[in-house]
Amino acid sequence: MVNKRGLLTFASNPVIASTGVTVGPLEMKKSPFSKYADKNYDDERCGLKTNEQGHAKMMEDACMIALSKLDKTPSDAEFVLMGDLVNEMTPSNFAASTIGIPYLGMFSACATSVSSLLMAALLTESGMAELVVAGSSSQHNAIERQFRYPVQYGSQKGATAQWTVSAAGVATIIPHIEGAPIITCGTIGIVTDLGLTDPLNMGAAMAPAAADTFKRHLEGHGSTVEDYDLIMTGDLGKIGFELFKTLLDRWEYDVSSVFRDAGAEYYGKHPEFLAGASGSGCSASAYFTEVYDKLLSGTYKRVLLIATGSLMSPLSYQQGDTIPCIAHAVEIQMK
Amino acid sequence: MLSIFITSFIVGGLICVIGQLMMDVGKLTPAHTLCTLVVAGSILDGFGLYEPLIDFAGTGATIPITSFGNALTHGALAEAEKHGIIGVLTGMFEVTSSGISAAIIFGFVASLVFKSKGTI
Amino acid sequence: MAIRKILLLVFILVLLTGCSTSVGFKTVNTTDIDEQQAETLLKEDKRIKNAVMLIHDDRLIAGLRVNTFERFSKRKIAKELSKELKKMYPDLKITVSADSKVLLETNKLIEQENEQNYVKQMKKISALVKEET
Amino acid sequence: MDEKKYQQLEQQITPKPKYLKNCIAAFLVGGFICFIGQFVALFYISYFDFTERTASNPTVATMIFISMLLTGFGYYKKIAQVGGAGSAVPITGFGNAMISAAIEHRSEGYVLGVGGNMFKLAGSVILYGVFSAFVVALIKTVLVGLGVVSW
Repeated sequence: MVNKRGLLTFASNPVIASTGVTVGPLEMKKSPFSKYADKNYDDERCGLKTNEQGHAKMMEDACMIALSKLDKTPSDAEFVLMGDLVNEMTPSNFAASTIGIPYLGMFSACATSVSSLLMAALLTESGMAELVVAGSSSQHNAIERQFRYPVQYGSQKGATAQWTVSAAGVATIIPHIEGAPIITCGTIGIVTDLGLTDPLNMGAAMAPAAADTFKRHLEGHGSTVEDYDLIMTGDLGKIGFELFKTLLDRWEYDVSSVFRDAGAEYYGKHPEFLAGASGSGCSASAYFTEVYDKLLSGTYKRVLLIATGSLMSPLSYQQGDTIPCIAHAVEIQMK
Repeated sequence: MLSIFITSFIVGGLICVIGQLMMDVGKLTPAHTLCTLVVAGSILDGFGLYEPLIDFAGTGATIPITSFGNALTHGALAEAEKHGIIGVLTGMFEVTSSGISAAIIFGFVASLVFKSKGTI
Repeated sequence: MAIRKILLLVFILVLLTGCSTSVGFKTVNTTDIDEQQAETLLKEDKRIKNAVMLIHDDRLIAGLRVNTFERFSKRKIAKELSKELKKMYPDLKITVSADSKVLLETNKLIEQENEQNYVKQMKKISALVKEET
Repeated sequence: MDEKKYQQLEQQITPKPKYLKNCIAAFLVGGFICFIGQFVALFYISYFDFTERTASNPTVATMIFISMLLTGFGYYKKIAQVGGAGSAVPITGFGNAMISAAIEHRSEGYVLGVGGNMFKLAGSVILYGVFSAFVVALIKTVLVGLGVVSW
């Protein structure tokens, strides 16, 4: 018997009606995903005083853009589900306070993009909601300063280090309509901790979580790798993605070119960014730009998105704890 | 006059290589590396070995952080020589204050003038 | 990129070699004390590359530059020579230092050839040497 | 998959640091910083009343000033990515640690932000410097008192 724990199936076929993505100046210049973005800023702080205020502003703008594409205002939306990585998710809280939609903070670290999407689909499925806004964001300076060092501090980063992106990605989820990508099913991840402790090598810590969720999703929903046009992980980065593929290879999955990683590709594999990108804005802004557009245009028919997150804090790793990681998967189809 | 430039370059560079090895091979964080080097500098001065190095290498020995430990110990020892055991406490910052005070002052000035930027 | 940096470095080093002046051994004596003894002492010490000595009034200042690898013990060398000079000239106030500042200042003083200045400047140099210990 | 096996796999796939390249870069960058420092020291020796020894104080202060400019304009980070310990070990790296923390935490105000966080990274260096100096000086003083060694 197949283990059904953590599996979600949406019979009512909720759809992603629109997306809104905002990116910072560096991403605009260097990221191949930014050409699909709706808005970019010349200033990392969006012209505001602090990084965190800029962070909230990015989030808020992304929500407004996603809603305006449906000709809706915030007062039409029933729920907003979003999160970020700053302490107590203050940027999301402030953004929610500005837009004034009933708000549930979501935290799965960098996997928030998928976890909020799944929760939004559930709300829609239950019939409690006609319009839910879901998304996540991150801002380089704010995250860097919280998890690592001051932005201007000179420390040599190894090949495993990842660059937190400044971006916000938001989607609106509504009950089924024709011509929009459908959220068919999903898998909630199990926290996986294989005892890695290096906070500058998070891709390696997250890879087993992604592999585990991937395996459970395929077994639970009875699909195979060939069913998908794209299987995209969130922010494993180059090294984590290698490990992920190696793990799948050992489990005898066919690791083909349908596998991609948003983090490794985020900055066009530029060597200056070392292992690639990370942050909760990374997967969100990649999924809701290129992947969503290609679903709409019909290039992709069925995709599996696995966002990964490392659930640590500066406190936990300084106290010598290991890095627990999670990965959530969502399957999106275009019919 | 010329050879001091060469010795400065080489000695300063070698101290940095030691630091790099501690970071790469020993897997220490930069903060741990710096602390270890400071302690090493102060122990070397305890044996009276750091001063000759400064004479030999000039800034090659005074600019690396090891000199910070050396200067603290040197100040403490100089005072201890004059006033006995109490001097260990009182003499500590006699010599070194310039590095710390400069860092404090310029740090404050910088916080007034600059804003942090996340460009690569 | 790295090659360019190294080239620049080599260039600077070559420039420096060109600029570095060696003063050799120089002695100026405005008194009628015999300076020969001191001069030979400095000249025969193989550890010393350059030396500038100024004897004026009741003071003797010697600025030394020692060989590169003797620099480790340059303080000791200066102390040793200072002791020996003291033995030779018990009446003079003697300052010997291997610090390049002393050499530079003494040399400057000699080149200015202004004898009224000597006493004041020599006091200053002695004070500088004392300050550093 | 158990922990040990995965950690072995991780070790295999994660690229090792390029030891030789990093060391050469650290040597060149660190050496160059000291080299610049020697120019500054020479300047102070030639034009002010500093001896080789006393010149190290103003030299250090000047190097930290240079470090402030490089940090503020965002260049120190780039130097550090290439130089590694070559930029962290010289006193300029100490300055960078304090200055970057001060710049970063200005948003929390001048007292709690700048004042409270300036020593966040550099504080440990000061602590261990002072404490080790205390211990070393104490031991030496006691040994001299016992007549084992001399000053």
